[in-house]
Amino acid sequence: MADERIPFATHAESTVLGADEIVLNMGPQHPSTHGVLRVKLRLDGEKVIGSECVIGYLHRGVEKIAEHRSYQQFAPYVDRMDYVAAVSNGLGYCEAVEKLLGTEAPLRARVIRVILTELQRIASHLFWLGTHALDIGALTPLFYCLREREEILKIFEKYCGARLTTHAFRIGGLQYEAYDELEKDVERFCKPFDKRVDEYESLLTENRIWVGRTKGIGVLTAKEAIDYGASGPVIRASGVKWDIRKAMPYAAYDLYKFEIPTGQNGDTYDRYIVRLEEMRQSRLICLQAIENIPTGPIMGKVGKVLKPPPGEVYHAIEAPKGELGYYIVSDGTTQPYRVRIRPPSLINLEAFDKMIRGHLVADVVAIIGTLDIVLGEVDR
Amino acid sequence: MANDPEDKQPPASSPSEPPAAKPPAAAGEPVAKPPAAPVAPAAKPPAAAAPPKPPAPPKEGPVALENDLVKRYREKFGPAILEAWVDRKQAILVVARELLAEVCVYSRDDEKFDWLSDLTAVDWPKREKRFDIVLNMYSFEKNEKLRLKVYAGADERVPSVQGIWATANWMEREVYDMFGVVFEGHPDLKRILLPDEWQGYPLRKDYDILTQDQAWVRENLGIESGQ
Amino acid sequence: MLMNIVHYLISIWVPLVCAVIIVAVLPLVAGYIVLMERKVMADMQARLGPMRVGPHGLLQPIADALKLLIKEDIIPDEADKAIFWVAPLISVTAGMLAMSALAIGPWFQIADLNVGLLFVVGIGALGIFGIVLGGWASNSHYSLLGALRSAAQLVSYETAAGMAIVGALLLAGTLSTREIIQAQDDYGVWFIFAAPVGFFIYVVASIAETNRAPFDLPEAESELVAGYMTEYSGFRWALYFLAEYTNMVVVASIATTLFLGGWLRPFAGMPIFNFLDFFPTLLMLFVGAYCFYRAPKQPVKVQKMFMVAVGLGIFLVGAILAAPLAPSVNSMLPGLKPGLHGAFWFLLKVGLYIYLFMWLRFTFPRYRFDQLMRLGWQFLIPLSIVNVMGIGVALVLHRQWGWSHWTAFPLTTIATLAVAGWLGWADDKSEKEHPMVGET
Amino acid sequence: MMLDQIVFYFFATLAVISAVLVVTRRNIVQSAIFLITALLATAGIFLQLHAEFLFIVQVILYAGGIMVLFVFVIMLINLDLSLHQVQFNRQWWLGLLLSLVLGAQLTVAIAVGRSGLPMGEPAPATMLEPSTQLVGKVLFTEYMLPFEVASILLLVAMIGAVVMAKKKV
Repeated sequence: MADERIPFATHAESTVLGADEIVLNMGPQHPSTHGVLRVKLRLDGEKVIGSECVIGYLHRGVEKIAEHRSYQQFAPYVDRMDYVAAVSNGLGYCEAVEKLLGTEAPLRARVIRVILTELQRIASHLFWLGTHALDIGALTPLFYCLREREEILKIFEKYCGARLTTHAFRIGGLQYEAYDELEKDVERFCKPFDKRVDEYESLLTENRIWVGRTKGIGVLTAKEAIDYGASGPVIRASGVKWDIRKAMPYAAYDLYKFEIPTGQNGDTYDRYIVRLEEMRQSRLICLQAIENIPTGPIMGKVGKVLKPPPGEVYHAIEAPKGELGYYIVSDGTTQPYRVRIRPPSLINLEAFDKMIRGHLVADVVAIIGTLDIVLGEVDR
Repeated sequence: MANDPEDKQPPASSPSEPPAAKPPAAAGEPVAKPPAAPVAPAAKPPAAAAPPKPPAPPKEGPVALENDLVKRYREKFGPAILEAWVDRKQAILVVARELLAEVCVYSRDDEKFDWLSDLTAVDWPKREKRFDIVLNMYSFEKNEKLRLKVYAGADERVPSVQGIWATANWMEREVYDMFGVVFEGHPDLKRILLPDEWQGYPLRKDYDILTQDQAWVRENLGIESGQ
Repeated sequence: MLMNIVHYLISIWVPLVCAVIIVAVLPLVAGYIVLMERKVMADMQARLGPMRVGPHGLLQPIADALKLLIKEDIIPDEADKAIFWVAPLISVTAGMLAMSALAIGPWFQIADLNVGLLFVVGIGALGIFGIVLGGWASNSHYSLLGALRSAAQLVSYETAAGMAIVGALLLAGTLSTREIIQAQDDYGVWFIFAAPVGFFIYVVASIAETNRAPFDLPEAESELVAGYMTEYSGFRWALYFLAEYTNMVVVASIATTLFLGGWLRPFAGMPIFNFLDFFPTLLMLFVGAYCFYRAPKQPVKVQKMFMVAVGLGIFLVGAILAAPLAPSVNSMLPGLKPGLHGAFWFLLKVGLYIYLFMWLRFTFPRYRFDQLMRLGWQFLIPLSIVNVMGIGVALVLHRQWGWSHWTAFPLTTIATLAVAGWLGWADDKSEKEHPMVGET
Repeated sequence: MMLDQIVFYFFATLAVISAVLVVTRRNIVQSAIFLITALLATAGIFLQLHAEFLFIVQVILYAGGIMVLFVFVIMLINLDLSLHQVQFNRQWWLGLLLSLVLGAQLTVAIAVGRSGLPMGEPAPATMLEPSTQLVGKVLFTEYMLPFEVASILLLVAMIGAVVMAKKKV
């Protein structure tokens, strides 16, 4: 009998229960990481002690490609970053280059841009609500949300032929004139949409289990949110009343009245309420916009070959996920010298490690859902 | 619009001098460009059309952004503020590399720029101090934006601002990953997007778009990367 | 001579035949419950559900079963092969064994055990081993976590379910299933009205016990991928699935026997409600007619014929159910009516109970594990104990002090509900003071 | 009667074999399973004697309660460590000797005492009437005191366990 008696194994880090600390690998292939995010969770039993996010699985080197494409050629790449909200990516990029050129799109183009971007915000929030509720176990909201989102994608398809990566805008204005029944379609979608959001609320907001699973989970105070550079619904849920559409209006946002919903204690429940309210506000903007879409040209005086004078610009817009910024440096040639894209999902994800400390594994999934990250944008 | 050769040169031609020439507004235009720019003439926006003059003599750009913000910075830091100019209505301050941390602390506490929106880098291989480290920050109170720039050589270490804004942590890791700029005092400076053992820094201008770390690809993915 | 042969036959063969029927029919029933669940889920989510295999997806369960049989059966290499093989078997046998003491109709019962209900609950508890050993044997983090969670959940909710059953047994006074239903017949009122709190606790505890709906933590898809079932595939996985649905049927039958009056027709005692006897045949006729209405709409000719066949089959069942109503037949075979109608009513109630399971599954998100345990230990178990005491007091009031039914039981129910309210409030307050979750 | 004989011997051998296997298995989880089968086999014998209440108590108590605890604990503590450590120490021959002595004493006691022991004629199995009500009545009438003492003892044990666990967490 091999008498190999080994000393009692040394524990890496003996925890409260004395049992070994488990490192749970929520791998890149996991039903609820909204894409290829890998999280190494250090668990003590069920409680999370620490975590480390490993990203980069979807890194396509968009910024390197930008340096070898002309300004117009790079526009479609921008849609592939946050593939759930392609229209607002395009808006950000086109406006940044227009600022670089020192021109501005005509009013009619700017109004149509606002309509399509707000519809895209509603679609992105619907997609978020569906998958977030699915992660926490409610199976039904997903199908209601996707039913509404389908209407919006139909409008995009009628307008520019594509549903997801739309490349709807051009630098200097719009490529396509608004098709005739655009107003009617948008109105047909927006009119009943308020009642639809009430439907989701009736399913979830007062639901004891939903409140139990989201209240007090993943708390981010206002100070921490600012320190971690969170933006969009994440920072507004923590109580910071800041929205780029109001603070530094771009496109035609200054023409419309809408509120900025904010939460109090920055937990998963507040972020849920803020995003629901944002959907209602976007609906109001759309309704105001389609009342009078001004007539006039849809394309500014921008030549075929764009050679912006050397210099740099940083232009940020309020994407559904947060502040989406473009820092473009031009050296006077037709190709941008450097394009840096500020990804709201990646920056919001930085607060993830602090938010999940002390929570259980089930909450980690809820917190990933509430940050509303899209890995295409995180990895670029 | 002939491809103005001189236009091509300025960034390369003034390695020694700080690239003051690069800022187009060097044409001495008045700072406040009319906000609703008149419909620019065909393809030739007036403001920045004038080909930039040969490198402007004085150290900070001729459009000395002399509003009170810059004055306060000058009193506080004096020579450390190398330049200040406006580009497309956005204020830009160039700061000495060594004092970046102090300037940032000052900006956050006194100037209320409490929200660092972005930290990135631009590679100018021809220049002696090769990298621009660019910090875009925003003040909720004053609803204002400011851009701090630092010039860093290829192997110079830039002080990390991770202590001032926690958000800089991953952004600095990305700049290190893409450019190879080492940030002094960063808790765990390692690659964020590329695999840890990857050789080479992709966003440098001398890293051609087709090159790949052949060794890593062959070893980990086991394929001859048939580029 | 003839009688003792018949006696002998009944004593030996009838249970055997019933057992064979149960073991054979249960997988089919489980399959069709799965189909019903998917159709109901689809209906609640504004979509159609399986429509492709057979008309309206009626052949879907057969297709699923076939697929699972053919699918490759992978055993993880370091897994403990013997236990890996045995675990699903334990679960399924526990589920099917528990069916033996239950009476589908007055005729259809395998063994009228004296300890009937206790036997069912006890054997049901053995199902835990199947899950726990399965999680352990597949030798992976996820399965282990899932197995531990489900073990803790089952053990704690069994207590609550047990006490809820005790509450109803106090009223019945016996453990044998047949006598319980007889007691409800004598009382004239189902135990759900006498012990509603008991029924509510039993519903919640039974959902938790079969790992379903808001309590389906062990195989919570999003966190632990598939809990203890992660490493299972093919037929072995199907066994676990069969065990879950068998447990669901068992739990539904216990609830029907105990609280919903087993095979008794609603308002069994009152003659004025005798028209309810026609309900089974009417229901069958209606469903048959619907099948015929849908038949021509089927795309493929074969599906049309299949739909017609299904319609005819349902009409046949309707006719059989109508038979005992005819006076002539009734006189010849007196036992026919309770047997057939009893079975129909029992299965109808079981079906409605399972529909309640499904309904909850599609509307509620999932509980977190610590919330689930807190609900179990701090709310359900104390409440069920108080409920037992309440019913005890009601019985004493009724039997010793002569209070009538209508005063004793409602009074104690209200008292129990008051305690429930207080417990819920205390539970919320304690949760606020020191939440389970937060900075460690 | 033949059927009874077969069923009895089946359960008896099953119980003995699994009891032996419990001790000899190297993998602790397998030995736990064999312990469960041994308990269920004895429960089977109770059932065969129409002692239904005893049967179900045995199943619920031992198999459903205590063994679940065993399996639960087996899972929690990290097992692959104990596998490396040597299971069998060298005094196994002393154990064998002792068990033989014990066996010898038992056989002698039975052989000698057979006449003296007041063993009555075993009651035929079919004659026993259902025992649940009987057990219930007796438990709460004649044996009231021991029942109360036992329940208090269990209560004390439970509270003790909770107190000890509280300190840990």
